[in-house]
Amino acid sequence: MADLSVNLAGIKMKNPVMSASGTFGSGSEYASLFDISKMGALVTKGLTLRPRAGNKPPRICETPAGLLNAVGLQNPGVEAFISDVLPEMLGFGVPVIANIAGSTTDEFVEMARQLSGTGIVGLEINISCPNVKTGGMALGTVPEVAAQVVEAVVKETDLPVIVKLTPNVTNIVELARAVAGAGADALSLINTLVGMVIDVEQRKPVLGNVVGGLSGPAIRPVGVWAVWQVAQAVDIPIVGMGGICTGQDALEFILAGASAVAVGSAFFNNPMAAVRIITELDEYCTKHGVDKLQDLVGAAWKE
Amino acid sequence: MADLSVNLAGIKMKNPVMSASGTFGSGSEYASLFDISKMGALVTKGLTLRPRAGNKPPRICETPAGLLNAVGLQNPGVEAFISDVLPEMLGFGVPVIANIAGSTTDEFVEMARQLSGTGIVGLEINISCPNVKTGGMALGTVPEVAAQVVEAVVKETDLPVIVKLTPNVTNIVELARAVAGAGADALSLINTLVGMVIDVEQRKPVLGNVVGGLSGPAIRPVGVWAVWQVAQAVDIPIVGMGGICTGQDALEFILAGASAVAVGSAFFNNPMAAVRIITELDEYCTKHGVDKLQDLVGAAWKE
Amino acid sequence: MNGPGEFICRVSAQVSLASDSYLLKLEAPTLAWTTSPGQFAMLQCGEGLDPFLRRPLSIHQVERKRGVVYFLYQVRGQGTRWLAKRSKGDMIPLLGPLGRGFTVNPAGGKGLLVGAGMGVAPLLLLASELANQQWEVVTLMGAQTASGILRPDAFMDYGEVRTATDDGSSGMKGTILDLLNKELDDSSYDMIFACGPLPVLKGVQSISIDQGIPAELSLEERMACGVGACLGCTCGGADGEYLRVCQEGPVFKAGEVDIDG
Amino acid sequence: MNGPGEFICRVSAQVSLASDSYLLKLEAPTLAWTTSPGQFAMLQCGEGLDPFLRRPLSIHQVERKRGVVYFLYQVRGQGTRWLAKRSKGDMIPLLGPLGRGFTVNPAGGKGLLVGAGMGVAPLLLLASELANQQWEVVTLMGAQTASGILRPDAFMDYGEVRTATDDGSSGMKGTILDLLNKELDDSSYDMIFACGPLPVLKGVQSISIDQGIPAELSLEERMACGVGACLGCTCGGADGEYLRVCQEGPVFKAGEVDIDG
Ligand SMILES: Cc1cc2nc3c(=O)[nH]c(=O)nc-3n(C[C@H](O)[C@H](O)[C@H](O)COP(=O)(O)OP(=O)(O)OC[C@H]3O[C@@H](n4cnc5c(N)ncnc54)[C@H](O)[C@@H]3O)c2cc1C
Ligand SMILES: Cc1cc2nc3c(=O)[nH]c(=O)nc-3n(C[C@H](O)[C@H](O)[C@H](O)COP(=O)(O)OP(=O)(O)OC[C@H]3O[C@@H](n4cnc5c(N)ncnc54)[C@H](O)[C@@H]3O)c2cc1C
Ligand SMILES: Cc1cc2nc3c(=O)[nH]c(=O)nc-3n(C[C@H](O)[C@H](O)[C@H](O)COP(=O)(O)O)c2cc1C
Ligand SMILES: Cc1cc2nc3c(=O)[nH]c(=O)nc-3n(C[C@H](O)[C@H](O)[C@H](O)COP(=O)(O)O)c2cc1C
Ligand code: FES
Ligand code: FES
Repeated sequence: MADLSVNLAGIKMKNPVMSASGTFGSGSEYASLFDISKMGALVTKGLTLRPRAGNKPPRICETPAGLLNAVGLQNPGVEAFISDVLPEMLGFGVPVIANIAGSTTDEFVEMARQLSGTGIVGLEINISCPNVKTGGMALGTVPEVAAQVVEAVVKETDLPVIVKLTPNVTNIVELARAVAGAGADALSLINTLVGMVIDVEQRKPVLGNVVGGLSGPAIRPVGVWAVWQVAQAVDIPIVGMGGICTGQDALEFILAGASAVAVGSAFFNNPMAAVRIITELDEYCTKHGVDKLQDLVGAAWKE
Repeated sequence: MADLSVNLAGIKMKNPVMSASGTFGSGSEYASLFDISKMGALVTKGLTLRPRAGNKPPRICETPAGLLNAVGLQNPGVEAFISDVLPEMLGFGVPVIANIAGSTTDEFVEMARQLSGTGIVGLEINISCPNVKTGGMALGTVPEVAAQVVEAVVKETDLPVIVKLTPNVTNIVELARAVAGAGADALSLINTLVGMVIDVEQRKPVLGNVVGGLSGPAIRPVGVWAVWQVAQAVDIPIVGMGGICTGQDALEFILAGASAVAVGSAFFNNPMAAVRIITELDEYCTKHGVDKLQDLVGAAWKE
Repeated sequence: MNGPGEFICRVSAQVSLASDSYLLKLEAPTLAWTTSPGQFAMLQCGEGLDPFLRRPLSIHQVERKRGVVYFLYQVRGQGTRWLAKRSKGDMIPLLGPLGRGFTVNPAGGKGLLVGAGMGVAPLLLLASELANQQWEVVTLMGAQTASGILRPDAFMDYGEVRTATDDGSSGMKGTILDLLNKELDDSSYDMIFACGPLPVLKGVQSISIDQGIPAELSLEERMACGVGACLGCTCGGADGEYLRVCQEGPVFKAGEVDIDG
Repeated sequence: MNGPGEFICRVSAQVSLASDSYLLKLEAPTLAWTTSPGQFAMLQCGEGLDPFLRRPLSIHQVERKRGVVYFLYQVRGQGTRWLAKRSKGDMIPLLGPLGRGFTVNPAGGKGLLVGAGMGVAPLLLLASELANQQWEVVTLMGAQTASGILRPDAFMDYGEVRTATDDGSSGMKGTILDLLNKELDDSSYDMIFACGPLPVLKGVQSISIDQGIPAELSLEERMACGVGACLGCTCGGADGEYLRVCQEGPVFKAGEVDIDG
């Protein structure tokens, strides 16, 4: 058994495989399928300050090798989350990271405040959700705006702050540099691409929300490219994601420069995806004589 | 047989199905498979002022429901193209549009000059190629720069000028408005997304060029979304593309606001794709009592 | 209930019925033992990554001792087209049992099953369970034409079967809602169990409310995870909050949901 | 040559050989009549859009009168894994014949075939055509171990077969280049025809140049269109320009290409 562990900006994980926000519920939905404590870390669904009903259905639409979703951040609000959902998540004995999606800087700061001391070990700042009208991606496309949000949150909290970026920008490196400069402890790359599907019989968009976020293997090359570029430009660790289904997919992100990876859409194709990935990472290390998986981070450009 | 014809900024086509630049050679490569004169129009491989050798191999990498390419604009140069390749393209009796990729405004202007009076019926200005170091996407991400290139070309030529945009930007609508304002007669949406794949055994990028352009069905939702947004913001016609494989796929783009569509990567999955699409567009019209396909342009948002 | 499991199931047989519909028999002993009527499974319907999502199909029938589960489905698109090509010996990954099924009150009663088109799929296992619990069962089946009335003979094992078709080629000429209204004029029932297209469910919902007969409705929505984790499959709840069809449903009490809302 | 055609071919048989390799027999009468040795076809290896690209496979053998074409291939990844699961009656879309094959001089001569591993695939049809044109044929086959020597018996129909394996389990212990050098020490040939991994082709190339024996080499590269339209499959040409493996190749004269250059 190779050493798969990683210390992600102070968050200690036994392996680099996390759940991607919004795809894994509280973990208990999958608890009858595999031992959730095998995961490196859990990331919550995107939380907002007040409860959100979410977008009107249909919210899901399959696409070639992927899917669009327009859930629209349905969640009970951070307070109800802390009292009703967090305890069962903490029960798995795995680090839990809260994904927070404010519509203003103040909301981000307030959520950061409420979440500290709850057992949460890190915050993932979601300034990249394509499915909401205020906040979301709007805060994550202009470097100065993004930096300002991050700076305010970092000032408020002692928790490691991971900033999740959108790939729907001309220059993701510039954004990454801006938020790293503002004090981010780590980055998550990538959130979904914006896309839509039209029902040609109805002659209207399939999704109730018209547009949605494209995820799954279809976008994997975009994710690997984002990590490859950003890892060479900033000094903070990266959580790579976008269509990771196998150990090989995870390795692409790690070799591109990600210290950890998140599994999202893959659960829908194969609910055992995370277990498969962890096993295959270990097999790869054993086969290639790699003692410590972290030695491979960025290896595709470092040598 | 429904009326599939379209007049695209003065280019008269018997149906809206064009070849996408760089995927269909001169057309003669497919001439033993189907009657090329059935196509609405042919678009050339990206042309440069001087001959270009292209990028080092491997240039192709399959991805889930798509592929990356990094051909790097290999072409004989516009002069040799006009003397050696164009005659056989014109021989099919179908409108031929030249895709030109200058690395400076002057190069674009010079190519526009050389191509006028050759039988070419339109120019597709490629300011969106992700696979070259100068010109290409660099000219197509900043609205003012793009507008300046377009303005110069429009001034030089009497041919309809179609501007091909990249989806790798924060705001494609802004770009579209800028080039429309600069006198573009039509737009092509979308060129490829930037992406990469890493070979985990070699621990290095698969493509000789490191990055490539992602095309095929994987990116279709991104293309439909680009057309949907831009069609509602500008008054010039749009050629839609990105993963179109079937009549239904083409209809998604048309309903989103495209007057014509281009078929690219689909030829690799099914060399008869264009024929299939034309047949299925006709069948759809007949089945739904649509007399003129152009009546459906933008129908998903117009009603 | 211990939660769903992931199983790679061997096809033991598949037969094509009328109207592009198929009856698929899988070796799935654990699923056969743990499922209850109205629950469903997510079946992987392809070999590569396209199609990417699994397809939800209702558990149609089980033979617990033989460890087999049946699915009854119609070919609609890419996934079901692939599924229809499988034959004996092929392996199909599947996640289940999923969701909240029908309520089978052990006290017995008189139950009316309403299955419109492919809506009969989850009702056969229900009929058998109801019969087990000493319920009296009547099944109403509706379709456009006789060939769309699926497996009426199988339902006859558990009680009377009446049919309605648009063209009158089987049973009453008319819709299944016409048949339902007529049936309720003639007899009284303790409970209605319905599955089918939204207009039919909406009709059953208002009949249930108007006549004060409790009803349970099985809904459909596009799904990604199938286990309640992604919030992708919601429908409108009666109190304005969204409900997950895969978790709070697919079977809802008539008063719980805002159909087409 | 009239250019390639698109055919949907019925599998008439498939058999698994040693070393994860398969022999696939397709009904493809037009292809059987129009192809020449060294050409290939692009086979669609999946049902959905993943895998998206077709797979290039050499025409291994044809039976013109029966209208069948054989492919000999090894399972490497997703596409060939899918292909290996096909059986009699399945349909496979295919584009071919493609590319420029081997030169078979009708004047006859003495030809040496060099097939390393799966590199023997295009050589069987070549051996048969050479024999037809009164060539004397000797085939050298190389592999790591005896089980990797594919169909030596079939090659014996057209002339002598000699083998080399890394472990000596079949024929000479050593590489196919060792065997080639030995063979050229012993006899003289008019032409070498080679297919296999790049290091082998590079070796054959320098032997060809050193000893002044003309050679033709069959190359591989990742392909998208297969017909010369996409410029995706290039290799370095001797004069610095890129050549399309699918169009100027896959068979090149030894002097035309810059291998691994
Ligand atoms: C809980 C539940 C139980 C079901 N039970 C049955 C059954 O027993 N028999 C049967 O024939 N059908 C059943 N359906 C409908 C069945 O899931 C769809 O017909 C099937 O998913 C279509 O897949 P496709 O690939 O053939 O079609 P496509 O149109 O290609 O599918 C594209 C996408 O849309 C989804 N989709 C399409 N139609 C539906 C639908 N009606 N409901 C949900 N998702 C849909 C698919 O799952 C897929 O993600 C059930 C649906 C649900 C939600
Ligand atoms: C002209 C030509 C003739 C060939 N003839 C034969 C033959 O007769 N028998 C045989 O076993 N193999 C042959 N090959 C190699 C064969 O094409 C690959 O083994 C096959 O494409 C692998 O596909 P996969 O899906 O199993 O592997 P994957 O690794 O999953 O394929 C991923 C992608 O890479 C491409 N690829 C992978 N390996 C190769 C390769 N070696 N050459 C070209 N593309 C590759 C695939 O086509 C696909 O696009 C030939 C290749 C060429 C170019
Ligand atoms: C159904 C669904 C819901 C999602 N919800 C969120 C969310 O609440 N917050 C967030 O930051 N990302 C969310 N995402 C994005 C994922 O976390 C991830 O960044 C993206 O899907 C790419 O990874 P994947 O291809 O592995 O799914 C969601 C994705 C999906 C598919
Ligand atoms: C192999 C290949 C070569 C291409 N070359 C060019 C080019 O020279 N000029 C250009 O504007 N676009 C080029 N493109 C982009 C296509 O024209 C098209 O915009 C893109 O592939 C999306 O469409 P598709 O998914 O249908 O292929 C190329 C695409 C491919 C796959
Ligand atoms: S399908 Fe994911 S919550 Fe229902
Ligand atoms: S594969 Fe397209 S040019 Fe060779």
